[in-house]
Amino acid sequence: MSDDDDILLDVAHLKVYFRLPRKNIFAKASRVHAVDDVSFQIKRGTTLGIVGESGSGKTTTAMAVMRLTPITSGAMRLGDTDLAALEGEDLRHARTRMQIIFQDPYSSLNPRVRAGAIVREPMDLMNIGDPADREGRVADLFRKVGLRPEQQALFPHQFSGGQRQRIGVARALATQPELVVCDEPVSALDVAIQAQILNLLRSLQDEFGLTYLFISHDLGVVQYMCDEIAVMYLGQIVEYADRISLFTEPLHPYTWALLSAVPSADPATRARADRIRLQGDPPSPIDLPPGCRFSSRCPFAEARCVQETPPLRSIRPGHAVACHLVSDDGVPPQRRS
Amino acid sequence: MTDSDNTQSRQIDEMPETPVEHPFRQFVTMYMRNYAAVAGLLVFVVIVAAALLAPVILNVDPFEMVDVPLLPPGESGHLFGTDNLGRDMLVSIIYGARVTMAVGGAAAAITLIIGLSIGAMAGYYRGWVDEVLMRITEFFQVLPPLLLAMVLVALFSPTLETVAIAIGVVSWTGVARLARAEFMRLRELDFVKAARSIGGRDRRIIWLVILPNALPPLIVNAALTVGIAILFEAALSFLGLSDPNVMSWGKLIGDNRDYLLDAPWTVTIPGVAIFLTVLAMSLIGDGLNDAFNPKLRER
Amino acid sequence: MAERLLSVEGLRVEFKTRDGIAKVIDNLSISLDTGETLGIVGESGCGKSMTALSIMGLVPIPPGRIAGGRILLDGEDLLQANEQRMREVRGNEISMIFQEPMTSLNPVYSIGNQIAETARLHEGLSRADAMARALEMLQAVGIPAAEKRIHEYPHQMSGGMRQRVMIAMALACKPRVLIADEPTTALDVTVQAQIFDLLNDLKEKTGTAIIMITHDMGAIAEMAQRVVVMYAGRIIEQAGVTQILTDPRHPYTQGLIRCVPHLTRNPTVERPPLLEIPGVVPALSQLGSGCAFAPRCPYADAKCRAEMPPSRAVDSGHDVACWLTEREAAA
Amino acid sequence: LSEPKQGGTLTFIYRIIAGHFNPAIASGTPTGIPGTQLFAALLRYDDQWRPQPYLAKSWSISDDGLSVTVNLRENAKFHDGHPITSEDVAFSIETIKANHPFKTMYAPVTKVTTPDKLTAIIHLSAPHPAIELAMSSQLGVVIPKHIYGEGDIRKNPRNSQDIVGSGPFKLKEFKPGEYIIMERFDDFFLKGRPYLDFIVFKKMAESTSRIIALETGKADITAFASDPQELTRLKKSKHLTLTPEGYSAIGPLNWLAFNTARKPFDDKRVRQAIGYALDKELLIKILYAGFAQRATGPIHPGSAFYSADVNLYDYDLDRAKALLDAAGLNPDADGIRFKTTLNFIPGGATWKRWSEITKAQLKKIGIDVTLKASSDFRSWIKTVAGHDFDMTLDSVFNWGDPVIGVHRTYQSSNIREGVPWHNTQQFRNADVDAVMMKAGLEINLDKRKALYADMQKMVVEEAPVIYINASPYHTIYNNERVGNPPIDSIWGTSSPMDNVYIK
Amino acid sequence: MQFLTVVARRFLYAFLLLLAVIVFNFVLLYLVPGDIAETIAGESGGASAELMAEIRRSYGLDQPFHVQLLTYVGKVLQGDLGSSYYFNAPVLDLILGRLGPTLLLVVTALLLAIFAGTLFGVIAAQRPNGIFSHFITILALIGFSAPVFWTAFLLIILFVSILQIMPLSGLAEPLSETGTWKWYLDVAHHLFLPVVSLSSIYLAQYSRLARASMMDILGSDYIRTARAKGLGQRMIIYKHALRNAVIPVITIAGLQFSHIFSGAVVIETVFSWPGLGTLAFESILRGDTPTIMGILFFSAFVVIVFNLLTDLAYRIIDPRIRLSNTA
Ligand SMILES: Nc1ncnc2c1ncn2[C@@H]1O[C@H](COP(=O)(O)OP(=O)(O)OP(=O)(O)O)[C@@H](O)[C@H]1O
Ligand SMILES: Nc1ncnc2c1ncn2[C@@H]1O[C@H](COP(=O)(O)OP(=O)(O)OP(=O)(O)O)[C@@H](O)[C@H]1O
Ligand SMILES: [Mg+2]
Ligand SMILES: [Mg+2]
Repeated sequence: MSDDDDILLDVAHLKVYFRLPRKNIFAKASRVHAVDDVSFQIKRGTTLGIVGESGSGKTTTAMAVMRLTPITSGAMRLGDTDLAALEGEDLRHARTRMQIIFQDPYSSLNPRVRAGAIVREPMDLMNIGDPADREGRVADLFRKVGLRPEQQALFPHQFSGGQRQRIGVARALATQPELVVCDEPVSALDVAIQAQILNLLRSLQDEFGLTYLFISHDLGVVQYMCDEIAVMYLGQIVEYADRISLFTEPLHPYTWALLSAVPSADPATRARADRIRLQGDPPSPIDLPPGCRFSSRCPFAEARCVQETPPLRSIRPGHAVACHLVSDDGVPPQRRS
Repeated sequence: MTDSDNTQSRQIDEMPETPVEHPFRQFVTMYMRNYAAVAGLLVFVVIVAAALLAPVILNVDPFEMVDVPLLPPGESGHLFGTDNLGRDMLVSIIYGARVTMAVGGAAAAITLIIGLSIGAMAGYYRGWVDEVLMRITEFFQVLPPLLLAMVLVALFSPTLETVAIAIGVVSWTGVARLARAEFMRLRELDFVKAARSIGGRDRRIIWLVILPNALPPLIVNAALTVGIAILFEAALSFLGLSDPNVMSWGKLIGDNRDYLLDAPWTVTIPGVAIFLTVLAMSLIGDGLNDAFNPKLRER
Repeated sequence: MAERLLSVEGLRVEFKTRDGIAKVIDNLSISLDTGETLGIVGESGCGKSMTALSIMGLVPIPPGRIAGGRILLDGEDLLQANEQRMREVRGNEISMIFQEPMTSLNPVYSIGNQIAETARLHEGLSRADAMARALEMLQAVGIPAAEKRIHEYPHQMSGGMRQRVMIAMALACKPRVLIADEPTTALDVTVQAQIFDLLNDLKEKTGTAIIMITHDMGAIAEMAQRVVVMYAGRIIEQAGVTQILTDPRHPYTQGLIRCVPHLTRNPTVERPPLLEIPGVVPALSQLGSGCAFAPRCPYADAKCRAEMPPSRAVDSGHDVACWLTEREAAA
Repeated sequence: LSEPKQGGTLTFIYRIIAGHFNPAIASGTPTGIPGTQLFAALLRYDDQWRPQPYLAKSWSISDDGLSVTVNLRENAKFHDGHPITSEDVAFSIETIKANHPFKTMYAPVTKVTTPDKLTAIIHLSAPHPAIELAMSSQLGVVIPKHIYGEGDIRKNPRNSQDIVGSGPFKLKEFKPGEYIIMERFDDFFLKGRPYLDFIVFKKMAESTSRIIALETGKADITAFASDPQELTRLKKSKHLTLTPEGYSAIGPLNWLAFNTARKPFDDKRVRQAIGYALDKELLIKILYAGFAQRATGPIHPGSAFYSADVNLYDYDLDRAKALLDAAGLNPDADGIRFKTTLNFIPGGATWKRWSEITKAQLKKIGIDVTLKASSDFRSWIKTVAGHDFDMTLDSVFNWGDPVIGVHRTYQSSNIREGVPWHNTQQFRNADVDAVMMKAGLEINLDKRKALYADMQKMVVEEAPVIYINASPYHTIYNNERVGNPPIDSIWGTSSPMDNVYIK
Repeated sequence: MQFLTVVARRFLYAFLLLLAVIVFNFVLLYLVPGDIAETIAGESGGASAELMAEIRRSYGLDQPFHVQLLTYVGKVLQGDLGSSYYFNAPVLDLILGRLGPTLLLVVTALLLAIFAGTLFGVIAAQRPNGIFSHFITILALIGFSAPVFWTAFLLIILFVSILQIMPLSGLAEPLSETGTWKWYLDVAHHLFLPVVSLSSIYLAQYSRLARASMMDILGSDYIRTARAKGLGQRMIIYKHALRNAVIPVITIAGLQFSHIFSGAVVIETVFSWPGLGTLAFESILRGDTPTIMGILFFSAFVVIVFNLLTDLAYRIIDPRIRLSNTA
């Protein structure tokens, strides 16, 4: 996180709150703190992963970055464009530079539009390239993502799930974006198909120098795909590190718990004594506990954790954590006890 | 990453080489599989043809008194008999088809336009727009529609236009709710978000992205709406609130209701005509529904 | 080894579809001993759930049809049992929990009511006794403040809680076999871990045998002693869990293990591409006479496409259905 | 013929039920039929236009025609036991004069004096030939001053509930819009009357319902039946008698009226042409199955003043076309001479049918008629009384004497915008005005008849209105049950039914 | 507590809705051509201009629009719906006098439709391809397609004219003593044809709806759970499925209540049923403005009350709504 020129996406203090319908007209409107003060940066050509449990705000972060959901506050820069401030036509034009791949290959393609048109549409709408060349480009993209160009005439329902996800990838690449947001791009796919898409995404990144914001709840996938990883819990980043440090030296108890919860085919991992089990489910993002949001489930929680919100501190270059109990020299609580 | 890996990932070609069926062709095939719906469509086509070709088939003024009143069907060459004023019922039925279909169609169109616009806005924009529009919808929902239509027709005097407008004004709430629900559902789907992320404007998203996907239930509903509008027109005519200058089926029943016991055909024949038309519309609606949702039919 | 509790022999299930007869399950044989956990893995649509439903006697007939085989529970053929007997078996001797905890509970009855119902049905308990049993079960599956939550409705609970309720319900009559059909797919990993621990605990305490259906090799490793790998309605490999994980013989099994990016504690900077299994599972109604995996198999030859490989023991308790192993054996 | 018997219930069905039953403040048969049972008038009429004593034991008109002396019966009581006095008579006449829509009826009355409890003297500003008729049936009821004397009588709740009347029956129960049950008044001033214990007056709006009720014996009698299918069908039942008698006082005429102030109907020839173009015989045949009587002029054929010596406008299309040609209305390429509109009075299918036939018939002489339906009464009134119409179909009652029911529709002094049946044709003819003025003051019956004969001829020639028929009102009763049906009076069922009995 | 605030909110909405209905009615009927004076004049066969002016004054019709509106709203809120021109009686009394028969008709028809419809649908759903199921489908199509008055006519021809086993019109034979069991029987006898005609449409629709929702539910996960527990078919249908299947029927019934009310206008006219429907129809023909306004207001009121009841029924049947704070 040093070389500033290299940073494509810079998100600072992003907050997205959703207003809920009031219980009655006299009641205070309650809000969902879906994303609450989140900051991160992605270097050009690298992949930042966001992991976390369901409801931790991963998708909302992605949508905020894509400007597909209203943001409550915060700053976002894409290259040298102030993304958060764009409106109307400017925003429309900026969209060429960032695209998204969705989780559900079934609902993310308009069932009434042919595959070719789905991929071509962004070019038409954003006026990219010479209209005469677009035909060729679409065919090209089809080949790039592993589809046959003659399949352009088909409708989405005539493709399998994996193929549909390939169309989604092609659509995202149509505008030649710099940033591609992938929101759980493989979690709806069969295990055997997941590998196809993951490999495809990686090879495309190499080929086009893409930058990914990669969202997943599957730690295995994140470990495979990402260069840097942010762990989210209840709308906040609790740990932020490069790939190697995060998995070899997780600092936050939640990261630790997450890692130990993943069932492993490796008997050695399974047998490790330092696995910890969490109790219960994450609390509701509406009525947030005071202090550290993880304190209610944290096996190490102390009085201070319930009172004070821990800031995200940098323990060493490229590794930050939001936990009172991690010592400044980077000893996590689970190691000490 | 090695080259061989890349080729492996790209050679994938899992498409079965089945002939590609165009969705519309598939739609037609599905529809044709429902015999009742095909029958409904036939009836509908016959009625519309009769309505359009009325002056060609029978160049007679339906108001012309051609014979003795209340001749039973078949007598003196009147296939459907004559009505209480000695007018040929067959002619009345054929010309009545024009008016009935026109009023039914126009009223249904008004219903759909109002309902769709309100439902689409409420479902797409949500928030206070939704709140306001839904309160208006609720308002129209608590007023008994026929009663309101009667008052409206009475207010603006019974003509074809007022009848059609009144029916439209009282029956759009269902369409609005349906459209709203569809828009709410669809706007959350990822392809709508995708449309925005590739630079689609609101208008484009509402009308070109969401609407085509919201159409199937609305089209099914439209078929039923025409049927309901025809029933409405019949009820208003029956209550005497119809345009006296034109012949409609409802008017035939209303005019002849006093002859129910002595000349039952004067009431039964237009009744059957209405019944068949509305039946045809519901069968068509069923057929469309099946054709739009092929999965439902498998059960 | 304990005595044989449940065995399925040569089960065939067919479905009538518009494209013809689909052999959803073809000549499937498995067995389960008391206190054992058997894992069934495979891609979507390979017949895992259908196997479970066949054991429960819940295959929808029509369009489904049990075309042959036997399902023996303590020697009693459940396929020959009448509906009355099957009702006694279900929920009492064999229980099942499902993938979707969100929709598998009836939204209009309180959870206590739904758990108690099973106990009243099979054990004829009074309403009060049944509720007491329900409470006991809720406590057993670790639901906090069970006295209070027993009166709540499904929509008031989180997914993990609902799955616990499902487990409580399934275990209310102390069944001998519990079939868990992807019980954690819809849940978060941390919750999944809790559920796995819970199931293992309960198995220890009650001796209930478990059939665990999943598509996640990690989950299998965590839970099962023995694994059955299915592909397109057939068993292609069957072995103890360590054998499968360390020495998978069938190319499909190999693929299944290696195409998933497994989490490791010692990641390297190098990230070799994942192994891919190309293509998709074929439509069951269009299976040819050969090995169903042949079209996707990198080693397939003419024989594979023409002839179905028989199941063969390659090791003690390790059966594989693949011409490749035949060839190796011959070689 | 059997002897009248005491007791029994008469079930009278009718298409509508009025909102109240006080004939002093409203005309109309729904009020009148029950109203004349509840309230007694001073006089009653036989079927030959001869006035008879009723609440008045006797009466006399002074020679100059300027005063009428009425002597009441001694024993007459209201339903609450109060004796009926000349005070009540004076109060009633004043109330009617102030509130009743028929202004001409008591217009000449200057005051009513009451020399004693049983004598009332009505003073007139001019001779008034219709005064006796105005004292009969529903026109001249006597209402109790002690009940209606206070406040605005139109808003008095006792017009419909807890009625204290003077007639042979008292109100037992009124369910608005459903039925009225009237019970014998034991202290009625005619001894031994009425015969009936109860009259149930039940609303039946549907023609079919009425047919079935009468056929199955569930109802005994109905009045003002004019639907042809009802008449045709019920005529076939042996136990039912259909009679057109009893409607001469009402004098209902059906006509097509023009707005003579509007082009092209300001031209007499156009109006006459339409007169010739309407096939009146066919209309009567089709609309009334031949039950209706042809109307030829402004006076009902049942009236003593009726004269048939008028232009009958026999159906003649050539003549009609010739008249239109003469008026300069030539057909265009489609054969259309002019477009116009036709309103018709709402209520009852007959009017709509009639308008449709008219439309079809006028098409034959090149007049393109657009029908304008009014959904309710008042939009029709608004249009017609507002003089915003071309032609209209409606029905007008003569109400016994021409002075009451006929003059109002032709007098040029009576053109009042906004008020229905007040010469809404805007017909202005000095000669007609003059002859009506004279006839209204003439007491000699023969001279009056001659004057009205002239008047009829003149009006028909001018054709502000095309007369089609007298409404074919029929009373239908069950002849096996009903004795002395109420047809022995020019007022028919709007006369007291104290004579009616159940066999 | 939460329940109470929800109820309070519903009441507030209901009140505002009613207020809107009042204003709407007034504006609408203010626009009707002609006024009371003409109506009275028309009814009584003519009136002088002075008399008409006098009538206008006495009914406050000479006041400017907003004064009339405010007066009207104020009066309605005090329970005074004005007074009928025609009946010369308070509209409220007229309506209350007619409300009983209408509610009897509408509620009986509705309950019949809901209960019989659900039952039919549930039976049909168990054999989706059985004869009864097809019969329900056909019945639903017929019920939906036949104009309600026409159905009524056919029933009249059959039961009244040919078989002569049903009375034709009215609520009961007049003059019979009310309140006795004989009278109740008589009312039931009179009620039969109107109820059957009116409910035919809805009965058909609800059986179809119940059939569809039952079929949906029988394929749902929680029914599979119930089977896996070892429950018998009857328990599954009548305990686990029925309660869920009724929910959409009630939803639709709630939404359609105003339609049933409308249908009653036609049916009441055909059978001379002494309810609000006939009163409304006749009042429109008479141009009796206060009565029409009163009826519109009152029917909206009844519909709103009914919707509140539906809501309540919902909350009893469906805990998801009962225990949620929105909706
Ligand atoms: N439009 C919205 N209105 C209200 N709340 C919302 C909305 N969208 C998301 N939320 C809430 O915000 C929180 C974060 O949701 P989000 O979808 O970002 O989570 P996620 O991490 O993507 O979870 P998942 O793994 O389930 O996709 C959740 O509690 C969710 O219920
Ligand atoms: N009603 C049915 N009609 C026809 N085919 C069916 C029916 N139900 C299931 N099948 C087929 O049976 C096969 C096996 O289904 P099953 O549900 O057992 O798969 P599964 O292995 O559990 O898959 P998943 O991982 O998706 O749950 C599938 O190919 C499916 O298409
Ligand atoms: Mg998400
Ligand atoms: Mg499954």
